[in-house]
Amino acid sequence: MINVVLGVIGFDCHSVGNKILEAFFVESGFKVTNLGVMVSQEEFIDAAIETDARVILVSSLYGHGEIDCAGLREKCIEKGLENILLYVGGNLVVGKTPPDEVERKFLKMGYDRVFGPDCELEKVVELLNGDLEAKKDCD
Amino acid sequence: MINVVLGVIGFDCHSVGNKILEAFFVESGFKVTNLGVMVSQEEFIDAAIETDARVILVSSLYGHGEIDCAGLREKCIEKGLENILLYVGGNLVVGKTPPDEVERKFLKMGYDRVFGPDCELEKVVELLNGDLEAKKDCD
Amino acid sequence: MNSFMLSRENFDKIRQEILLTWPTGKDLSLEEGIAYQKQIPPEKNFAVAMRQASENKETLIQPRAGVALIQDHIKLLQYLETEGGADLLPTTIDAYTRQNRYQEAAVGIEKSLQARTSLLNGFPAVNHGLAGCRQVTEAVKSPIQVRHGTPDARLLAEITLAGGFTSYEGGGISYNIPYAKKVPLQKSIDDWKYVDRLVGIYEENGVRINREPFSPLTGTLVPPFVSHVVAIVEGILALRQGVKSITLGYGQGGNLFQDLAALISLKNLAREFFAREGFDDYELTTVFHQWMGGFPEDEAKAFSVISWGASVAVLAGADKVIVKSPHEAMGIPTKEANAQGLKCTRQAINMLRDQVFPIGRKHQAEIDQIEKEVRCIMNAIYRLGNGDVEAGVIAAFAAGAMDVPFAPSVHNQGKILPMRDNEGFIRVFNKGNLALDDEIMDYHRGKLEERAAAEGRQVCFQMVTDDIYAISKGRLVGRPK
Amino acid sequence: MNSFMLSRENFDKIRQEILLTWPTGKDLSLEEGIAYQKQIPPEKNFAVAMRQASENKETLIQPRAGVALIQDHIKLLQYLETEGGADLLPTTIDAYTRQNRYQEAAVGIEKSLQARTSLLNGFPAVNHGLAGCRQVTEAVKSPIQVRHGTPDARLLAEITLAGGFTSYEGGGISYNIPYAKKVPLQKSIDDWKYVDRLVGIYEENGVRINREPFSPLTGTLVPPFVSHVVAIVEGILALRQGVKSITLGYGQGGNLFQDLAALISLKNLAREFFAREGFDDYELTTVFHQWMGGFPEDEAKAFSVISWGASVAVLAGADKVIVKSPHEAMGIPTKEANAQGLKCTRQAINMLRDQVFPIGRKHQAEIDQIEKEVRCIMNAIYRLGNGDVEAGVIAAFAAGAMDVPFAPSVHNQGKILPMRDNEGFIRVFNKGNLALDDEIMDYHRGKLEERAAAEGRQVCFQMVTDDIYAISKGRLVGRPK
Ligand code: B12
Ligand code: B12
Repeated sequence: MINVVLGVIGFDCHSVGNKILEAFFVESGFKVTNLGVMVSQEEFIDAAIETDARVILVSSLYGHGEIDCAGLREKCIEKGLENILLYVGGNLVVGKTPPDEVERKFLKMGYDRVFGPDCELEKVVELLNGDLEAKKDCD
Repeated sequence: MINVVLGVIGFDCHSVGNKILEAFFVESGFKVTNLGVMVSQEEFIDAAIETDARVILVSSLYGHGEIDCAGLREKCIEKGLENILLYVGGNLVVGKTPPDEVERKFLKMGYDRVFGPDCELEKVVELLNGDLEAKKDCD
Repeated sequence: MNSFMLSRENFDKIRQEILLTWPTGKDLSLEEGIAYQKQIPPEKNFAVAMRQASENKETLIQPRAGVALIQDHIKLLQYLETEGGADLLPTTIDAYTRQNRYQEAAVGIEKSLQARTSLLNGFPAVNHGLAGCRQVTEAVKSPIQVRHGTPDARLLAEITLAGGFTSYEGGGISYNIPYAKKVPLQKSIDDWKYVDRLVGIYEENGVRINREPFSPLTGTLVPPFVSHVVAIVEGILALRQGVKSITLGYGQGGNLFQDLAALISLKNLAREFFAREGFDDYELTTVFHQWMGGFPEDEAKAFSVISWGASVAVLAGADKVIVKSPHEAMGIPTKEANAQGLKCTRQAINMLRDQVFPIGRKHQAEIDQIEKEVRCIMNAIYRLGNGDVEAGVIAAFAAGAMDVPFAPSVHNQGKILPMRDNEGFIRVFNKGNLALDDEIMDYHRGKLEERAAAEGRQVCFQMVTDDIYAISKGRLVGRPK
Repeated sequence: MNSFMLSRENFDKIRQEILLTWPTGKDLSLEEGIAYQKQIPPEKNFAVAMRQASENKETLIQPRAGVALIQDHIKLLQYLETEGGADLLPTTIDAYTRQNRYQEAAVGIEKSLQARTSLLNGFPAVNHGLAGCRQVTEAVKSPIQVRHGTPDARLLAEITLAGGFTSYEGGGISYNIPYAKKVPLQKSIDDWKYVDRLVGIYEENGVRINREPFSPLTGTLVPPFVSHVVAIVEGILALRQGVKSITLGYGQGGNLFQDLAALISLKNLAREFFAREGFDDYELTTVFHQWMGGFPEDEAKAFSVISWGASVAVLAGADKVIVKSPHEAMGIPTKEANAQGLKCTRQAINMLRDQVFPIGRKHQAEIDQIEKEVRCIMNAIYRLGNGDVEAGVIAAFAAGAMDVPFAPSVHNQGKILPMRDNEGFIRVFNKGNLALDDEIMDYHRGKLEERAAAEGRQVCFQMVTDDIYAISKGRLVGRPK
């Protein structure tokens, strides 16, 4: 079973989507470590190391995503998580913004995939399985 | 008392605004000849000649204003109504259109003043009195 | 066959003349039209859709839409179907065609080609003819209806029904009084007999065409009993010609409780009078029109009016709702604005469809009131017609016993003055010669006095004007500033 | 002075510490704050506005809004006041400030200056300090309120009340359970005692500040009795500290009749329990929140949700409605989108304000049901607290006798699973340890079985998920596809 770490970053308290994501990823066959809301970058990384996770699923709903999410990739590398996938999703920036603009921003920060609040979870899991497969080949 | 001719041009059946305009202009001290809805250019001109009107108030609500209103100025001149004021108002063209664009079109057709459906009738009467005053000076 | 039915002989005689009034009529074959209709699948039949909506307690949504050119019209309808999610499609006919001015419509088509945009306020179906209509009806997946406002709609009916439309709006009263100035009522009623008979002939040949009288009339402060009387009379006239699928309507008045009462009473009353006329074999469904009077210009406010109309439609259990757009106050909507109206409506319907409105005692009283009013006018109609509803309704309009507010027709007395009461119910301020009894008028007057007292002014004509502007200025009751 | 009231001595002790937690607190003077508040004219006082709305049976409208920089925030509020026509203004506080992370807020201000746009999701009032707050409150004409979500809101309260805000949202439960993860309930309740006492001190010095517990909680399928219990308990806790102007709220559930029943029962219940606690000298008003759960992304659909919320607010007679924008699903609204939400709401309110909803027998039954549920939980709270509501509510949360669905706090059991019944009423599927008696649960279960039967599936967890997404996907009840 593949380990994933899930949580809502920063000082964000939006818990409803988090509970749904947990239920969905469990049902899709992943072993989910759900850190809940208000998770710091350090907590994400520690949990990923501890559980030997292949991907971190970061949520940010409340608008501070741009500030809170910056630097996670660098910190992962620092801590030796060179190969980990970083997925991020939610209402990532303040204000209604074209999705491709948001995507560009977060790809540049080092996230592998960027999702809006309207993403279909089935599709996410499909992409994730593909990405995990591709990573395997790299290993 | 100043005579005005009022009506809805073409094959337009919108009668509510017409009834309100009649009531308002009567109350504002004009002698109103209301031709009602579905009035042809000829009927407007005949009524204006008959009543020695100083202004024709043309309504068009249904969208065919561009077609129906064209040529009224020329016909007025033809029939010797060189000095008559032509006011037009309503939903003059098909589709939501910037008011200044509509105004330009109808000024070009020879109308003296062009009004949208949102016009304040008090203002219209004010403008009319001003225009009538100015015309007097020209006479 | 009942004694009121237009004979086939007369029908054929009229038909020959009518088809010659514009070149596109010349080669029409009724048999070919029926054969063509027979191969239209049931999921595209309007009558079937309405019946199913009623059975499944669904509220279908339908926009208004029509532009000058065939290809543009098709694109528009397809957009409303896919992007807008319309259940039912319209083809709104332009105002020249409505007045049988096909020559002017031809000019409009020409100018639209030049301007690369529609200069007509609808689709000139007669000019486009049978082939043009079939292009349209074949290009869409949903049932599609002709919506117009045509006192003499005989040629239009011949062409569009043979052209694959499966529903036809209008009637001899509702497409005359609000839409014409000088057409005698007897003339439009006779012409609509022809249309209804045409539908009857399709019916007898196995093709069910839906018919929908136009209930909102002038769309402006029409008390429920006024539009109900027109709907019921036109229903009877249609049934007499063999029509079987009838959709009666009501245009939103604005007060939730009056609107609920209106839609509930409409079905009861129609059944009552249809039975009185000896009819029991028909499919009766209902349509609710979102606010038909002046709209607010601001689009956010317009959305509010649209959503509220949708909410009432579904709470009242209408089988279909006719949808407005956020452009309503300004002009014929773009396809995008039209789709926005549909989406806003769909959301409201889906949020409310499961909610059951319990009809309490106060609601029932309002239903009873409307029923009383309608019976009062209908009785006058029967009296004036010596028992016949057709003769009676013509006499009633002539005498003002039946009267539509703010209508353009000279054959309507136009003495009735409606007005909102303190809760926004549309009542009668001045009955003119309306055949309403004193008890009813006392009730209305009492309600209006409540409002006058609340506003600290006398019941007066200014209130009527204020009420006409009210919704567009962002209220329901036109209070003094 | 009652026995629960925080003594002035303790208050002053806490105050000294609190003011030192960020430089802007250092020189605050309570006396100067009171003096400043005294010269604010009554038409800018929130408590006065709420009382008058209640007396005049008006429904006031208020947006949410807050950006990082003072000048931008002022422009935003002025726009909502003039263009949007808001009756009441907010200042929504950013999420760093809510967690007392003033350092992070400072970074957010810095980055916002660089980016020339707000990177914060609200106005960092503590960082901007007294002078910044006064700039804001002096720049607007309407009463203005602090809206946030802060478990420890003591410094924020000191600064903003001295800064001229006349209403303060929140409470020790409602700003903890949905907004925090690890803050113990006793801690947040204690910290809010300070806030309420601060308001009480202003009150005793002749300045009435309005207090509004945050009722929607997680905004997601919260049954009325759950939010009512929190509202009532926080009302009592506020009254104990000398607060006199209290606005209790309710977040739209979606079913018209449940929402009406909820708002009607809320006032009755609050009066009942306030009396039980010995309070009779207070001003009680109500607020209705337009749909607080996931919104549809499409703006036309969002308008429909907004309008529907406004309609219910006014039919239910709420004194104020909190307004959403068509951008809700996507991000913090632009000022234009925010104003659109206000206009849409205003139109609905004005169209419906004159309409009187008659409360029939079925409505009364739903009111009775909610009252029964609230009394059931409240009795458990009193029992667990040995008669004291504060101790009781903390114990009840610990035991799960009181439980909020989908909340992030570890001090909430989160075992309750709400679900919609067949008509869209929010019921309880899994009560966890909630102190609801069997009769109540049988009623809920029966209602849910009706839905299960209608959908041809068992009552199951999937229904909860479906219901969470429902409104955003354009329905009320999350039916299977
Ligand atoms: C009620 C109504 C109807 C009723 C009319 C009943 C009747 N007999 O009066 C019915 C349902 C029958 C109807 C029919 C049609 N209608 Co219509 N109707 C309306 C509606 C909703 C309100 C009109 C109204 O009564 N307003 C209240 C009065 C008081 O305001 P008013 O008419 O605007 O008049 C005021 C001002 O315009 C101004 N004014 C008017 N004329 C003049 C002239 C001067 C000189 C001045 C100074 C001022 C002035 O002062 C008036 C008084 O305040 C409008 C949209 C809206 N406004 O919300 C559409 C609207 C006018 N209709 C429209 C159309 C297209 C039609 C139809 C062709 C059907 C169709 N294709 O949809 C048919 C017309 C057929 C025909 N032969 O004319 C369109 C016109 C589109 C455009 N211009 O692009 C509109 C704008 C709706 C829309 N957005 O599509 N309609
Ligand atoms: C309910 C709600 C609240 C509740 C939350 C209760 C709770 N504890 O959960 C309350 C009222 C408390 C609240 C508070 C606030 N909220 Co709020 N809230 C919402 C709302 C209406 C719904 C959120 C929700 O539950 N949706 C349902 C769930 C199922 O969907 P979801 O959360 O989007 O999650 C899904 C997807 O995003 C996606 N997803 C999420 N993360 C990830 C990660 C990955 C890797 C993937 C693949 C997918 C994915 O999958 C999830 C499941 O389908 C949204 C707006 C909306 N969506 O309509 C605003 C919204 C998220 N809130 C917002 C804000 C700003 C706040 C506040 C800061 C207050 C404020 N300034 O207005 C505070 C937050 C304080 C804090 N410390 O965090 C903003 C964010 C603005 C922005 N990004 O520009 C929103 C968008 C509203 C708005 N338009 O202003 N909120």
